[in-house]
Amino acid sequence: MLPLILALAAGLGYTVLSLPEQVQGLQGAVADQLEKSGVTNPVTAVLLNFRGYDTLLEMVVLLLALLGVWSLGAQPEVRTESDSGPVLDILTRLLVPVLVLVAAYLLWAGAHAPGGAFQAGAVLGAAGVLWILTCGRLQHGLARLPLRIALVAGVATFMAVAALALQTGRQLLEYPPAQAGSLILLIEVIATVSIGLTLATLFLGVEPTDKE
Amino acid sequence: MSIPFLYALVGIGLFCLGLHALIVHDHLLRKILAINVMGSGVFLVLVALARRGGDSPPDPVPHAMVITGIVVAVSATALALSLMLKVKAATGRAELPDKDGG
Amino acid sequence: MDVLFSETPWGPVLILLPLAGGIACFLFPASAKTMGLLTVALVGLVVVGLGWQLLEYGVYHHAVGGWGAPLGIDLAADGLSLLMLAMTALVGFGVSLYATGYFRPADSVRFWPLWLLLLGALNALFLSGDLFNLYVTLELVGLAAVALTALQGGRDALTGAMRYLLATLLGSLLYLLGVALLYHGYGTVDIALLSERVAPSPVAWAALGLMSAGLILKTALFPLHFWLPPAHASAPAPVSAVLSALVVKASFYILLRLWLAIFSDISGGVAGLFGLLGAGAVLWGSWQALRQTQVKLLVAYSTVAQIGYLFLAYPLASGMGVTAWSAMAYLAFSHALAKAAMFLAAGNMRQFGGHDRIADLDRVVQRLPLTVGAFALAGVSIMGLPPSGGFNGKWLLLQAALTQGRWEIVGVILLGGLLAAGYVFKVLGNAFTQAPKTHEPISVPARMQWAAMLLAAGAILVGFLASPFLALMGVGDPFSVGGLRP
Amino acid sequence: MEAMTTLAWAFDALLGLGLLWLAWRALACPDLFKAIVLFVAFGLFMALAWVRLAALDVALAEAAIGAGLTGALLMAALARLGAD
Repeated sequence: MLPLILALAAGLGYTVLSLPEQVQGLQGAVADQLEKSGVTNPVTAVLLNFRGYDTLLEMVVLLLALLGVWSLGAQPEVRTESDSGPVLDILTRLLVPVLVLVAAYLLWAGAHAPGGAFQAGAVLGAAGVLWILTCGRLQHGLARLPLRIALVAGVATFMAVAALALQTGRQLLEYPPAQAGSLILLIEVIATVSIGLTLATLFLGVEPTDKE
Repeated sequence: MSIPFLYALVGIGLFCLGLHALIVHDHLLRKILAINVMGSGVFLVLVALARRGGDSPPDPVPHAMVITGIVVAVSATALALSLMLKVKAATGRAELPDKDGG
Repeated sequence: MDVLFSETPWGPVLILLPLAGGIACFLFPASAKTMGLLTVALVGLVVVGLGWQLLEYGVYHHAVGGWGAPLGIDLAADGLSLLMLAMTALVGFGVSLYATGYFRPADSVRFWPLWLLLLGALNALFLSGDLFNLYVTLELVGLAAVALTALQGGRDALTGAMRYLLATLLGSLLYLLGVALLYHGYGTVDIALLSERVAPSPVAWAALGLMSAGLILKTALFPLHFWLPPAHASAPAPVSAVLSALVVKASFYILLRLWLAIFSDISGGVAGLFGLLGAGAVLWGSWQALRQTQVKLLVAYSTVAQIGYLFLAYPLASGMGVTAWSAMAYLAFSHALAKAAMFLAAGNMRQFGGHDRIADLDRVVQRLPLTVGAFALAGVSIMGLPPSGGFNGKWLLLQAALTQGRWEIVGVILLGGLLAAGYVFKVLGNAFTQAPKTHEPISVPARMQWAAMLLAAGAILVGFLASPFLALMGVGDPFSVGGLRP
Repeated sequence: MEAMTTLAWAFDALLGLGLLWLAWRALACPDLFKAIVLFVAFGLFMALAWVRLAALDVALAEAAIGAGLTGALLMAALARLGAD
């Protein structure tokens, strides 16, 4: 097996080195249209506008992973230390709000600086994971339907905006230029919450229920 | 050779390293790690080569693609880990049984 | 009416509708069955709308976001895409009808969201004209298919699903590395633009190799088929039907598109290699099918064999492109209907008898006449006997092979047909025998029997519809080199 | 200037080698717990590489998702593997 892999590595390495030194990507096209995209961070412009359709489907991937995990049913319990100790407890109480603040900052910054819905959602998800680890449970007060609505809200909003464009005679996901910025912000805010919740729920591994 | 090509070659190396581990290791957790390393390798190739052209701002399109890819990867990893635990519960081992025939 | 039809963006609706349906089923599990069936029926109507649009106005294009390639993502549909979408809608409807009777309520609420998201992902895949977008749809299809395989649990299904997941993820990564190289070589991931730009170069060759390898693994072409039989045989019956009929065709379709648009000019001996692997698949898959003792495994190995036929078109296309590709499209379409019917019929037999051991089928012909009839009709198409879609496809393929004097391919096609007859009759023969009863028979709802019958009848029916079929497929001239240009 | 470029080169070369070494150890070391720790370290090195490649958005996503959440998922799975 090893000789084959080494041959593959050599072949691919040679291919990479055969590429020209000069980049021939789309940075020019992105820069030209950036003004119309509604944001000034080019990566956010690509993610939420130029190639927003990829991002929409990617959020379906995330939802699908959650459906798949839930569909597999109960998993063995992780024995989280219930007596995690006051230090970790206090640390969590401090860290969770900080993480939520960081998420909010990343979300807000994403329009013009590095950051955006996925990074913010991931930080929010990390806060959720910490919460689960110390408090043990996520389920209190999370009944089935509200939780499910929160999980799909991001992708549903995205799809609604996409469909609305069709309704008004535009192409799928074509934002009216004047509203592009606010529509992107709307999608990102709701998507951040959904992504964070989905990631935390994925960590939990099973569908939370009201009953113990 | 410039910096972007250096990182692109590291990406190819990671891809091949992961591929090898995916094939030779039996433990499912190791296979899942291998898939993730392979993915990082592909992402590195995508972003590194977008840096060609020196100090001018890099091409943002591969960056967006890689962010999409990272989210896809974590989704697939979550599903794979859950499935692994189910396989362990059903067979007692976190490995795939030997292929039977065909 | 005309305005409504021509101006409705059928393509995006075809993607959004099942995704929205899947989300609705997830939110309201109590009415998942009704909403699911309704969504699938509506998807069928939308495909008709898109077909009408194609016939009237030619190739369909939709620039998502209004940007257009290369900055944005383009959706595109020609006759070949339409064929795949119609195949998906037909099989999808049959399977959905069947699923309303098949699943216990606890499984049903988990089946519908996953299945509708898979349907949306398949539609998105068949409509996409962008290589990276295709990667995302491939992952969607793969994850949904794996989750559905493991839906009812059980040792075989879980290990089958795990092996399937690893194979499909590896395939996606090989594909994605190819996409990365093409993007950095040619500055776009739009298929139509790439077809103009790609020239013979190390980057193009490496991309050809990586993407072909990844997609072949996902299509389960011999000898990379190892993951298919355990997954397809152990999944719930309606899921097996979807996997064999539609999911393997999705990666096959991407490979074909890449080939037609980008790789046919630079491929060298790859067409010959595909042909060789296809021949290997036909012979090995059929032989393995013949050796199986369980219906579902037999049907799964038959899929391995039937995928082989699709790859026999590659070496024949250099001389007689349109004939060979039409043969392939015909075979893909009729295999989808016939194989779905076979898996549904096998599911009925299993539900009825509590097992699917071929030797102990115990006179199912008297108790489940419709089911056995469906299996037999589907078998006619799989064997390639007239009149059936399978016959038309094989006939076209033979024509292409005979005209070019490719006797070895003629031999493989004929031998594969004989072996197929062997394994189909192996099941049918045992349907008449009496076996010791080990299990109290469980009745099978009529709609589950009719669903299998409808799909099998469809596979026969397309045999009579050669000229409209070929006319629809010809929209936009998909098999001319380049293909799908605006 | 010359010294700066050499220094940058050395840094990138070390980072690249570090990535390969961490990935190799994560995939080869017999202890699964160590393997996961090494994999998380690998994710953090990846984040550094993204910064070097002027991909700050990717670096943030990698640090939060690639190293952080994937690491947490892996650890939870390992704990559950041992739990029964």
